[in-house]
Amino acid sequence: MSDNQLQLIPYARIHGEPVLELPLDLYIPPDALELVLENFQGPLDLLLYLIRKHNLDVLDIPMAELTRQYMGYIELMESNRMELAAEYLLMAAVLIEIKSRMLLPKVTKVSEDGIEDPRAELMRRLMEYEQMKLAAQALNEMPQAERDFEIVQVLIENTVQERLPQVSVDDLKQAWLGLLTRAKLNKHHTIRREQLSVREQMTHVLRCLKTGEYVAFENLFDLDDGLPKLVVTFIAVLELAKEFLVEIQQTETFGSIYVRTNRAINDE
Amino acid sequence: MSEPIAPSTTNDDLPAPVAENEVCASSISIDLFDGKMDTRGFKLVLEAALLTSSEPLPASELKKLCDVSLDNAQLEILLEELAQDWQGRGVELTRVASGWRFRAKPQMQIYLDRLNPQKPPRYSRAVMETLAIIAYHQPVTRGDIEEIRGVAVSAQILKTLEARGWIDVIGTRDVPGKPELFASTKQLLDDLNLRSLAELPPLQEISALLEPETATVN
Amino acid sequence: MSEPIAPSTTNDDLPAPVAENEVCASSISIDLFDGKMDTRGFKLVLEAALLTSSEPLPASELKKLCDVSLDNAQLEILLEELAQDWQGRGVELTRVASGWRFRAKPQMQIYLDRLNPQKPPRYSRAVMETLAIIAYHQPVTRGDIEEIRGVAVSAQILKTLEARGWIDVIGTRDVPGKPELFASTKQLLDDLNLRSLAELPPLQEISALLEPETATVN
Repeated sequence: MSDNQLQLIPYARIHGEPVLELPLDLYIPPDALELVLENFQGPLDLLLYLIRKHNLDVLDIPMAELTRQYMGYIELMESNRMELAAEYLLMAAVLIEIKSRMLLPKVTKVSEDGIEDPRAELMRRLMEYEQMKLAAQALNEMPQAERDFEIVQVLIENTVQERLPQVSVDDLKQAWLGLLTRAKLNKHHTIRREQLSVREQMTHVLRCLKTGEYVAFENLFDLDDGLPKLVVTFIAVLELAKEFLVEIQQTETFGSIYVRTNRAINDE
Repeated sequence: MSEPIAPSTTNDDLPAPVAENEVCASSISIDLFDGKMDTRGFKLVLEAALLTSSEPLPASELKKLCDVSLDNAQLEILLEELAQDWQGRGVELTRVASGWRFRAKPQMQIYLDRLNPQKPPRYSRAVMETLAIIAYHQPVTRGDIEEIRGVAVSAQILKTLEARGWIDVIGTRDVPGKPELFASTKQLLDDLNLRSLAELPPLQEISALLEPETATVN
Repeated sequence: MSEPIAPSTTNDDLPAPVAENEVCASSISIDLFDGKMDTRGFKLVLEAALLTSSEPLPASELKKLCDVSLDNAQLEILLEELAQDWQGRGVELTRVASGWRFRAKPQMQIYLDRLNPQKPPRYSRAVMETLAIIAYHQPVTRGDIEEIRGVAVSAQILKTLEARGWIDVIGTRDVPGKPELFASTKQLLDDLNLRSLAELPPLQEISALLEPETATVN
């Protein structure tokens, strides 16, 4: 053994020969023992590996050496991986227990299943683990959605027929009712009965003036509307003027009257 | 019947195959496909890519699917053919601004809606109250609405109603900040099946609805 | 070689083209379709619904697409036919745990990957072993998993699988601490393109790790 190798802790001993080098598929630089252990899914995995790849007989492991190895692992791992260390420690203890029980004189305890082999429980666990390990590999090899195949999804353009909320007059009524209830509860604001037709005509007039251009006063009126409407329109124009929403101009007496929105004035 | 039917099995009940419904060998000869993939094979790949993509695929992307280099004209011919192959189906290959995509035909909508029935959406109370204030009180500024409702009116509410075509801006009030004046539109009257705003339920009538309950309180 | 290649050209990479690439009128006669929609029309609707759905569609949902009432056997025949119609395409209709859905064939992936180079990550051995134990031994507690694996199972592993929708908690075991019981989900089967847990790869027989006779004491 070279000095370099002496620094290594053997992974296991097979028939007295230390296993220092891991096979190629697991080779990790000698100073990275922790990484090697992280490549194993725990003591069962490591044990399984040694048994399957190196035909390691659990019984042939020299107990003193085994103990020394595991203590070495633990020293290395204690610093940062206490949980993992505990698991390896437990496994070492199990192995030592098995070995010691087998060294004891045979008592030939006959249970219902026959002669009890102290290794049976460990073997059962190892086999169960190995089965799941292989199952996991098989699962991983199955084609997985997104990773190995794509799901078809063709667009449905919901905009084709976008559903809009339907509103009825009754809904509007309910909305007002809600407002009124609140208004009654806090009387800060009183809701006046509006002269609806005047308000409507105010909107109408503002629409006519939307361009911002002067519009002849008479053009705001449609003579076919009948007298009541004409009056309402006239009141609407006065109301708009009162609220400084429109400006009414007459450059000369009995000349044409022009109306335009205040916005147009402000934009100038 | 339950056994999988071999592709070669002919079936007397089947009508003569309709040519337009399958992915056909192309009418153009692209002899670029030297053994690796023939034109028909490439069309199958194109089809699979377009069916699985959530986004429209531009020509530059689709060209990556081919083992040999295609020019835009060749690709276009194949895509047009593929679109042809899908004629008469419930799904169609369409060209949009950012590329090509499959989509369900609008006629399928009534069936597809059965799978995800949406309940008719409703406007929130805030939207309805805002609409009511604008309808009864027009022209009003956002500030007016807020004063009546007693809470802030989000821009989203006004945008919703504007997008619906029910309100619009008809001017600004000549006060600092020049707030916009909102009014209701003809569209609203049409949608409510009214001839004029005068046909809206009179406010007094609405108030009357409230009296019996609040009378005892006051 | 320069001529358009007939569909008979076989290609190892691609499914062999077959004639039945269209949606055919059905071989079964459902004379329930009284004028409104014929069998072929219904198959087009089925196809459009399956192509547009992001989730597999169960029979109960698919039946809603028909204007007349269908029984499961009739629906199944139509779906099997539809699957047949798609043979030889890059996309196939498959049946999974939660219903029917279209997917691109895995052979298409080498092409589709060109458009979408970033793939979901492969799960670590720890995650896959945990998943295998849950899938094959369900319902299991975290303790059960740790017992089999011989190491602690981090919460992160279980969270990863839950976030993927592959496992969920289906209850607690009635022992002190009431540990949660994990089981696999339909989503896992869907994502593996399986109909039931019985279709998971069978567990391998594990060869004995030591011969009983050699159990001699040294």
